Amino acid sequence: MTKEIRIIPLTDMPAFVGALMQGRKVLAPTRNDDGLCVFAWLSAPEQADWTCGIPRVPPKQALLPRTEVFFRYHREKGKETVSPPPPPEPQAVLGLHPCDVQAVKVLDAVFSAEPSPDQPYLERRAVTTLIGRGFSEDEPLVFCRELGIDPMDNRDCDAFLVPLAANRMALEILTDKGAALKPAYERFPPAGAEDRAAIAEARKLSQARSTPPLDMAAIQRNLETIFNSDLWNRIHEPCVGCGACAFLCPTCHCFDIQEETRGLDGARVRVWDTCQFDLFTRHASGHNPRTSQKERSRQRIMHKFSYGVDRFHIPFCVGCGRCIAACPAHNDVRQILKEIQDLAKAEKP
Amino acid sequence: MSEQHSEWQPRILAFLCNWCSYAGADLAGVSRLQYPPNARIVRVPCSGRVNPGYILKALQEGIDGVLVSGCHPGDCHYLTGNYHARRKFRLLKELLDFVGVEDGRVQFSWVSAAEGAKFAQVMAEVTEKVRALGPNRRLAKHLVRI
Amino acid sequence: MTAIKQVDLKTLARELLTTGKVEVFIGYQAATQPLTTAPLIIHGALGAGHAQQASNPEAERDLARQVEALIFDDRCEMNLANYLHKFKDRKVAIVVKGCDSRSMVGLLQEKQVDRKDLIIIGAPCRGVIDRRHVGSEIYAACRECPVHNPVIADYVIGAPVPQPDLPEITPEMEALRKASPDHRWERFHKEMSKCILCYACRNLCPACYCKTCFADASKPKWVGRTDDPADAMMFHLQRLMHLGGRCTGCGACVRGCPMQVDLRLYNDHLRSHVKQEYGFMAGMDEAAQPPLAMYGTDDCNEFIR
Amino acid sequence: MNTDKNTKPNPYIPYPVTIDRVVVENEARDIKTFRLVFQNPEDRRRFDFRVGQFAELSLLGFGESPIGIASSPLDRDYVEFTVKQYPTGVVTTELHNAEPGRPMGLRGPMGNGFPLEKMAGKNIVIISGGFAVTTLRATIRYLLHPDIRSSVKNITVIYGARSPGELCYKDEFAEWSKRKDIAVTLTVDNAAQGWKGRVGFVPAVVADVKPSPLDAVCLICGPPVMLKYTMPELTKLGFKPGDTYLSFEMRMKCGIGKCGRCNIGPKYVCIDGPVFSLAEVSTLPAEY
Repeated sequence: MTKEIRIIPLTDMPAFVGALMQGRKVLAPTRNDDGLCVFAWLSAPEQADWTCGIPRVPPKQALLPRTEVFFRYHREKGKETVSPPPPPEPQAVLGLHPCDVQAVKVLDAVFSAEPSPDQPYLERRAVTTLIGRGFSEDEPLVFCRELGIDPMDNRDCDAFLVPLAANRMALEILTDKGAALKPAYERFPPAGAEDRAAIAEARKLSQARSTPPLDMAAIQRNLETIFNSDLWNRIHEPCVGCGACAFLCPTCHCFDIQEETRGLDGARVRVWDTCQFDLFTRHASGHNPRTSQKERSRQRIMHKFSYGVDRFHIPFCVGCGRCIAACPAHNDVRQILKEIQDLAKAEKP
Repeated sequence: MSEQHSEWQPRILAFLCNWCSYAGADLAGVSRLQYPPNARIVRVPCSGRVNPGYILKALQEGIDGVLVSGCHPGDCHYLTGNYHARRKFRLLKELLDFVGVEDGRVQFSWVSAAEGAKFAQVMAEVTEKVRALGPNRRLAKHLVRI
Repeated sequence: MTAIKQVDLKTLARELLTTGKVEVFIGYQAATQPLTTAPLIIHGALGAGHAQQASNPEAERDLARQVEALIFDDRCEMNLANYLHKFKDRKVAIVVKGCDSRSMVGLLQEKQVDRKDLIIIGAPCRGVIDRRHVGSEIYAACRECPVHNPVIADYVIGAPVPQPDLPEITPEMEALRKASPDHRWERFHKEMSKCILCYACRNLCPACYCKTCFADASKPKWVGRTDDPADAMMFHLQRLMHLGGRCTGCGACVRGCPMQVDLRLYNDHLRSHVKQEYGFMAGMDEAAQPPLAMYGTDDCNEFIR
Repeated sequence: MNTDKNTKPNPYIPYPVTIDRVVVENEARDIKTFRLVFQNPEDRRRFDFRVGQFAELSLLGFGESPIGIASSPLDRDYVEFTVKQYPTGVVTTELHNAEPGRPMGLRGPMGNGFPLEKMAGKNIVIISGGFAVTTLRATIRYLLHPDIRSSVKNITVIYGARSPGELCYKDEFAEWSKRKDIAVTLTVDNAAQGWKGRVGFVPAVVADVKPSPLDAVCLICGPPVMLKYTMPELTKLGFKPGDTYLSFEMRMKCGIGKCGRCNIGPKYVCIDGPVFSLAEVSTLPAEY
């Protein structure tokens, strides 16, 4: 339900972003020294870059930081003290592509699931405002339409930016959290009938741009029958087993819990991990249930398109294309999905 | 930890070869030679045993300076350990210099079992050089920020 | 080079695979993105572990289709020597550029592959297009490549290309060497801050073949996985040390890095140090002794008290 | 999103506990049982578990390790864990160096435990090998409790180890062997001086003892090779896959279904297991 719409000229975006940064951290698309777009915490409003498409680094770090302190501790003989970190500060994620918003939904599903909701995640999530951004052009490598995600869709956002003609953005306020941004947007004029019509037209155009969707049900069905297929050899052989795809995936959330120590002080931290690493499943005894890259490559696809859907009824892929761009061996998940979808008859194990 | 240089004392890790420098340190002690007490000593079987990783790890954990000391060329208990060490450390030194780690954070010496006085002098020089550099900030890990 | 037979890539691949001279053929195919290629790993009709049978017409068509997809041109950036460890003890044919052929020599020198299991197909190369900088420049590692023609091969798939003269030290390197330690540190810190510890550089490096990498060890845990750049530094400095005198400068680590960390600077520096100090170039001579596995009694002693 | 979940405690912060007692279980001295007491007695009530569940043992500065609970829920004052030390195991090694009085942490209980509801009123067959016996020891202790014993019918236990010195909980098994309300068969792979029990691998002993599948639930924990050869024997005897339960071990971190590493196919061992019926296992890929 759209509460209100304001119009912000692109030249005034720094003013808007600067006001957003009052009292909260802001994660937004930025361009680094190499010209690479990455989601990064802003230290100045001008850093937010509106020419970025899908930044190489996803926004998941806002909710699942690369390093998250569960608690700190001090040890001495016979005594240990544990101190939890301070509560997370309010934060906003700015400029999320609708597929990145869908990715947040995936994370929400996993981390709020019973029997043990992930308290640190939920606390962070509760103080996070999501400001999405519509894209009227389809970004290269992005195949979210094939997964049913419309790049103009504002669903699940607290606020949403729609690009308008004459270098302007419309800011749609969609939730109470969005309305709480009032001090940042109230200086900008409300949208008139013409702009509202333009927004509606942009949405209509986007919806009309049809791409044949992937048959996710067929993919899930086929995956159940091809666990021992030769297909996995073709997928894993070029794969070098690095973590680029997983670390840059907006939904990949597997993590490790590690100790960071200095003398008798330390912290127990959550750090990113990936099913692509041999160490991920290796027991202390040396036994490893996922022995080779074949099992690990398979696990990644199965987790995204079968196990995840089984449990949470939502694919763990949003079609952002980051893994395609990042893969050093140029494995392409679109090709893999197509192949799985089109298996005329499921091969027998 | 205070960074006031007047209060601050450098912490130095010294890897000493069992067959020479470690005995040299012993001799310095027995001879009651004075030298700065800033080094913690790790006895190793040979300077060749010192993995460059040990040095990097020490710096990462916040040690301000590292000394590796072994036998003079030609005197290695295992014949060639110190020669191998010399090549390895030369490479490490090139690398650390090139990435911008201050000259003097990692130092090397040859001290024989008979050179108690040299050991005391090396310790004094190493300590002063590291003291002049100030605390190690470059490779040190800052226990995870929240 | 002149003595080695010049052949057509696809004809050779077809012959090797259908006659069972090799079980696996490692080459390149076009990938889905512009200017990119991906490895193409073809299993021969007689290869074990794969469903293809010699008498199976469908498998034959499949093989023919895959062979037809083989390419070699200035988009073929991956160093395929890195894939050999996946096919240990199998008969393998592999396409190598000049730089990649040096990796092959390195692997032979370190007894990681058996020459009799290998058919090396040399591909003379003028440099690979840098797909990150549209305008068709070649990669920096290629501009500075001293070996455009493979140093080891059983066949070649093109005429030798001329070898341009190179400056001993590139201007960028020279500037960085002359810069102050503070400036060098700033640069190093900036590069390391980009790293997300995905280990693509390690996994793409033909010289990184350890079964258990120090980075994966838990006792001691050498490398933490936090976002403190000190963790990335620990990983890269140790890896750089391991590659001292072994890195051939193929640039696979830089091309494959999803975060564009410029590891080349540091590998290049150590490589030129090794060349200057010991007159050694990695991956040129299978019989040569690697400099970091030996010593000289007259080695530089100036830095030792 | 449901925000009232925010009132739940942080599942990553362990309960503070203290090592109360350490018992060396085997001759190789690489298996020890640790008795832990809660520093805050009310935490023992919160740590409400059933047999077959596990917990994360937490050593600050070293890490965590998921270990099955070896004591009975009716042992109200403490919980026990039997831990094997692996040379590459950071946590297990530190734990084995620990002495009574050392503080540590405990996170859990986790997993779904053995199917007590299904076991009620049935004959219980328990088969185990090596140190995998831990959660079954908890089960036997629990079932033999005077308040519980009458809830099941006959209890048959077959337990084997490589040698007499490698059998865990020796005193307890010796005591149970003397009781009338439980039939215990101990076996070792290799004969040893002074050993008066059986000699033979567990599968062979199962075939020999012939526990009855009638109205029975079978719980089985052991090394993969024991499981592999015992399963056919159980099938021959007539045990149904739906009535046979086993417990998996996997590398784990969170223990609560988030960190993504302990799945066998679609099932997470931490929250869907570690106990699975053989019928369930047969639907899973052999990735364990």
